[in-house]
Amino acid sequence: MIQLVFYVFATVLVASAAMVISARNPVHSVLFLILGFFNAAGLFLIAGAEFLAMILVIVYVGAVAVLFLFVVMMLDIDFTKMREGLQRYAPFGAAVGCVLFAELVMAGLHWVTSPVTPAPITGGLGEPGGPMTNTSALGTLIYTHYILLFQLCGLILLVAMIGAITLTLREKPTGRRQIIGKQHDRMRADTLEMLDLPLGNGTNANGGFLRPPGSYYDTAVPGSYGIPPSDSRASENGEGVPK
Amino acid sequence: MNWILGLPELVLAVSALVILAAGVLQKKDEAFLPCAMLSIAAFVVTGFLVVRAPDGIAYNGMLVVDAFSRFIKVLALIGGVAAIALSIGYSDGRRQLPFEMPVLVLFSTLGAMVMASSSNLMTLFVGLELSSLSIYILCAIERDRLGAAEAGLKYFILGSLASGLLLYGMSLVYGYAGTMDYAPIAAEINGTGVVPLGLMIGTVFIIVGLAFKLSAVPFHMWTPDVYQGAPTPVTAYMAGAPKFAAFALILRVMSGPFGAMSPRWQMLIEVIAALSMLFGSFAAIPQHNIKRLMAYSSIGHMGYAMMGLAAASPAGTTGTLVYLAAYLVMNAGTFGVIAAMRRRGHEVTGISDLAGLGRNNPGLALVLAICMFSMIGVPPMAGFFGKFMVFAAAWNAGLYPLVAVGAVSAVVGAFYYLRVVKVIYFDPAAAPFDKTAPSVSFVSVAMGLATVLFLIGLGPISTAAQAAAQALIGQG
Amino acid sequence: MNSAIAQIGLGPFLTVSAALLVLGVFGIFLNRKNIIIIMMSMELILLSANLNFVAFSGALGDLSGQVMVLFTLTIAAAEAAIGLAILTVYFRNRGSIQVDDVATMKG
Amino acid sequence: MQAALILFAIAVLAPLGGAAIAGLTGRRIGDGPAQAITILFMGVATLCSYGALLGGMTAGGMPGVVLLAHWVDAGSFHANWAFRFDTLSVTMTAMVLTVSLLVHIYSLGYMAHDSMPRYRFFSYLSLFTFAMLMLVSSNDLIQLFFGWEGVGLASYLLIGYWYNKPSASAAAIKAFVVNRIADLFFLVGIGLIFVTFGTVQYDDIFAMVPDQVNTGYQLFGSTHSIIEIIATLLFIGAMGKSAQLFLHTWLPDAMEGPTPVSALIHAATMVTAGVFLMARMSPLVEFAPDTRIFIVLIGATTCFFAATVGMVQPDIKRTIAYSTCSQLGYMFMAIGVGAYQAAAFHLTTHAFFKALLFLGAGCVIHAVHDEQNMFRMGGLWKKIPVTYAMMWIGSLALAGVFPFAGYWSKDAILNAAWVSHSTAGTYGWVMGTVTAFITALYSWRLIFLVFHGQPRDAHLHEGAHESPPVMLVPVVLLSLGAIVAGVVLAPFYIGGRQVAFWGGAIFNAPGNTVMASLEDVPMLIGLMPSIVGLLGIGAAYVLYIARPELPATLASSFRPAYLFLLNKWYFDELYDHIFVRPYRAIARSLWKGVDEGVVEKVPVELARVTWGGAVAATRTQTGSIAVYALTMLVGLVVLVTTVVFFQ
Repeated sequence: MIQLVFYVFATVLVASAAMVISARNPVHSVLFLILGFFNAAGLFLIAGAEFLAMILVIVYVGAVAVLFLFVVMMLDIDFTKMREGLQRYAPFGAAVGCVLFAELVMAGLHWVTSPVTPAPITGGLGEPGGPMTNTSALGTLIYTHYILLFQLCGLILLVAMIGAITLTLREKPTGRRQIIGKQHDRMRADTLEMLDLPLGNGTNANGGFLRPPGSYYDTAVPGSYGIPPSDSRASENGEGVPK
Repeated sequence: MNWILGLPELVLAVSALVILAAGVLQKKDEAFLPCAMLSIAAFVVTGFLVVRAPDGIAYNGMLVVDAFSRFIKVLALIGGVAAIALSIGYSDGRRQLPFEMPVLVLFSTLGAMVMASSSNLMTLFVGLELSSLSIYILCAIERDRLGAAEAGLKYFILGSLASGLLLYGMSLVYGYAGTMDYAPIAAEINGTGVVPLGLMIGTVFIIVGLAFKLSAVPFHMWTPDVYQGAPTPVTAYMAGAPKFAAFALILRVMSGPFGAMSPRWQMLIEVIAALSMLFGSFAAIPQHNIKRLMAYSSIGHMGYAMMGLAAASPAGTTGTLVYLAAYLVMNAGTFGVIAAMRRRGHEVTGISDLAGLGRNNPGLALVLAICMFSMIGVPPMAGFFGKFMVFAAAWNAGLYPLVAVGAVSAVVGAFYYLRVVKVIYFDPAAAPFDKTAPSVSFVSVAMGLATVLFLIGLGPISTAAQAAAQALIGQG
Repeated sequence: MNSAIAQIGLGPFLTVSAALLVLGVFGIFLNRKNIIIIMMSMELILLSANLNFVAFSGALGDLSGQVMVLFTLTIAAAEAAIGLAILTVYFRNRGSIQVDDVATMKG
Repeated sequence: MQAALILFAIAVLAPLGGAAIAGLTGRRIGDGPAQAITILFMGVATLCSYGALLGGMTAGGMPGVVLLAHWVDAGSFHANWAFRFDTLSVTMTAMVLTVSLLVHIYSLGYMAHDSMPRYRFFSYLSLFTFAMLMLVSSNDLIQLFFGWEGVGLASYLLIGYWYNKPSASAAAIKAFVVNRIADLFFLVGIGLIFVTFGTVQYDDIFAMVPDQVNTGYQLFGSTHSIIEIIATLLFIGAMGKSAQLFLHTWLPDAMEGPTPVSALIHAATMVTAGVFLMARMSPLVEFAPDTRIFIVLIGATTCFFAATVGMVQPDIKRTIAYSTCSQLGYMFMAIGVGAYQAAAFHLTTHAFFKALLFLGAGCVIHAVHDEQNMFRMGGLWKKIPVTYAMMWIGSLALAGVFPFAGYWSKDAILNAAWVSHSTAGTYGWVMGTVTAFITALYSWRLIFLVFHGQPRDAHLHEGAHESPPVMLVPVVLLSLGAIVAGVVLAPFYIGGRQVAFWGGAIFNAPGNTVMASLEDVPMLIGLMPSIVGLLGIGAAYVLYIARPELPATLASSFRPAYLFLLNKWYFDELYDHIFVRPYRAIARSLWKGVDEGVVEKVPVELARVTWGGAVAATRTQTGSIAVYALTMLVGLVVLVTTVVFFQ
């Protein structure tokens, strides 16, 4: 019975994985990925990892896969124009991959428990002391035995957050955000300059008017009026241009 | 729980958090400099703590502190400091690196330190990921530049593939050895005598994952593109700390848990080292971009350093460590000069742009020439001692073909290093560079001096490296 | 040893994970469509490793494998976030996410 | 005596001073002052040498040694910087300096219109003189070799003085190379002497020679006397310097140099260095009877060979050059029969009359504007009577007509050959006598062709003019020497006062009675040189004055013989085939095959392969993520497979 369940899950998992990489539409790929994760969660359950099965569904299906979906939608790419087909060397690559698969299977079929396996880390799971669930055993372990790694994983998430913000968050310089303090700090001298102009020597030389120093046109963030013609291309010189 | 052993990491992590908070509270375009300065200070404090930290194993065998980890950590910290110092000069009026950059360097270095101290495959992986993820971001941190974005994307994809393979290998090792702690794995391999096939394959996967980080052939393909595209301080960083950490891991893993099967993997390392040396030497010849050149150069250097690993002897490990120390100083010196290559506020990276440097800026030219000669391995520069020690170790281990390959590639490699020297001194002069930022000058001059005067420090360095090697071999 | 694994045997688990691994690798270097597929392939590779961990954990009666999976899931999520962020940055600069276009630097 | 030694040292060193000043500052001070300085130094040196000669003769306490400095003290090897003061060296010094001074003065006129910087020429001349003096005044073989090579160098420089003339450069190189071949043997000989005797000092060697006579030396599987081997090696060295048969080819070509050079170096002094060496080493040569036979054979054959070739040469200088070669053969003949004194005597007289002939020829050439082909001259005697007279005197001396200088010395040599009563000696006498005839023949052929008959080239004839006094005076002075040197010096060199004169500078073994019995020859034999000389003159008169068409008839009727002589017995062609061409072939194959094919090609190919490898390596970096990932996968699979199947 349990074998049947296993093989169903396994078959669907592998099939959906194949669909992920072969589907024409990326949205379909994401959906197949979600299907695959569900089945993987099933396999986790069979292997006795209840908590992880739930996490897989919640974290992966709920967050990661949706994130993928979100990005696919956000980038708004015309997928019909995407190049189809496989790389030129696909047969060779496939052959190499098959060799790898064969070797892995060969190794996998010869698994034996090592005679000198060290004492397993169980976190109290299944110990006669008391009814310990998988979840609470994991919890016990990560907060005691693996506290260092747990903290480091926290840092990794922080780094991911920093990265996502730094890379993608754009403060639009033309955005009309009101900064109260700046308004209050404004002095007359900041905006107004009294000039003594001799008669007949007006501001014509300056296009008809004078801009006070430090005015908006000087302090604005470069590029906020579009890309200056000479600036940003130059920075790509010698490295961005394909040969 | 002996948490004091993790004090340097703890201090670094907390500093990173504090600096991050400080940076957020600053005005956006004024945040970088204080954050960078604070980061350097954090590095210095951490370095002090690293040196003072006692030996021992902490966190239930997750973290080990010994002479070896100390050596690698000091190298990684120096690399981090150099990278941040270069980034101070890198920012100019218009295109400013965000203040997150030093923070990410801090996190990445933290990951590298954790890797160096790992005594468990899980620690290894988490440290590696902390380090790598930070670098992925750092590569693309100049987000308005296509080159940087492409570099980040390439490094991310290939790096993730490598970590995936590494993780898969770890799972195999876990399954066949029943544990992920180094010491029990070693004990088990020693005890059974028969190594299961799955364990061997898992080891190979782990080697591949680490070789990717080392940019060893054939897992090197990302290196030139990423080095070229990433911002120069980030490239300088990538050529330093992560490489040391990856080397620390490969040394620790190969001499610790898998030390007993060294005859099985020795040949793999030999082949990888030979290919790396050859490829690094040959492919660098037609390059026009100095950062790309340095990428190939680093591929070659990793090959040389792996010679010591292939020797699988204490002398070889010592040689590799000394080589890494030498590589650190000469590499940082070179990148100092590259960071100074700016004309009218823009970075230039063509080798031909260096023309006339000997006349326009004799100091920088001298530093670059010194570093190039050191990379060739001309005595008494730093590179010579590293090369000498690994060659000697490989020779004593009987790896004559490897030594021959190394000699050939050293000769070929000399060509392109000397070409740089020729360009800076003998080619018709190009326009001079902008005024060099003090921090950049400081880094390049200090590293140039360190390269020249390596001989003076050779005693303590090799002593430390020997102690480190001893710690490593003793552990297995 | 976990009873279910005892009935099925470890071999099928490892075979499934090997298949996932190879499919993931195929996804990375065989497709010419877009980079998001590559990122999803990466998730497949990580999933295959996780499956291995879980299976071995069950077979060995050792929880450290499951702890590892827990961390791996965290890291994979972080990785996905960073990867998608970088992809977004790239898309803004290049206007394309086709695999073949990510080759302005070469040689 | 002390004064004589000091004067001797000054005489030897002064030319070096002149050469150095003229050579180093000549460009700044100009040609005139440089010439004046060299002549001044030469004059001082000449006077000093006469002073030294006089002092030495009167004191009678020869020999002496002037020790200047210790040079090399390495282990058992000692070489000092010292001058040997004995009759041989002093007379040689005086002779060399006399001729050299006259040539210097002559060159003032001869080189006056040369376009090349003249200070260089005079500096070389003085340098040569110094080297020659080092050679003759040496007290050990090392210093002798130093001078030996020095004269070779100066000779090279002077032959190639007109270095923009390809033939002159080639001749200079030829002279140098041929001499180097001989010098190699000489050097080996010196080495063997050091090995055998443990010293290179003359006195020490000579003292030990009698002890080593019976020492054997294994060579090519047979045992020879070590003395024989050493003597042969030294003689081969001498052959090169003195242009003896087989190593003579450079001397005629050396005539490409300016005529004063030919007079000084290639007639009077340097070429006699070989004779001097043999005379100097007489205590050793005396104990090598087989070598002496060899010397006689070579000397006599050279003597005859050169004379026959000289008979048909059209070039005035080459004719005299072959004459020199021939006369050197006489000298070696004398050495071979043990009459070293006679050799030295002929050396001295020959210096006078041969320098006279060369300088006279120089005057002729000067008169006809650098034309050297005798067949374009003719009837010049009215135009240049003084030169004409001088050439007569020189030729008479050369032909050995009584009482000119050549008579006494040549007579002595032929007598010595006769009285040696050996097969080789007889051969030498026959050859020498025949040669005496030929000598007279070609000498008067020269005179008749140049000075008599109808002018063959009207233009040349019109422009001919007598040389300036600065050239004629040295010639006249030399002519005096050519007239009286024989009769004046004969008593000292070979006559009754020879024992006192030589003072042991030349050694004759106890059994060697040649010098003593020199006069014990039949009347006819003693008169033979003069008789055949007069016959030769007569024959020349018949051939070139009375029946001028006869030479051409003879040449055409004996064409092979004529060509044989005209082509100098085909020695140059022979060498070209035996040595030069194979050598060139080997060199060419080394150049094309080894150098270009291997030494050059290997680095070039390596560089090409390297570049190709570099380009191929960079081509793998396609920039494509997929390719990169594939590469990683392939690497992984290869590694895994390796582990799986080859563990």
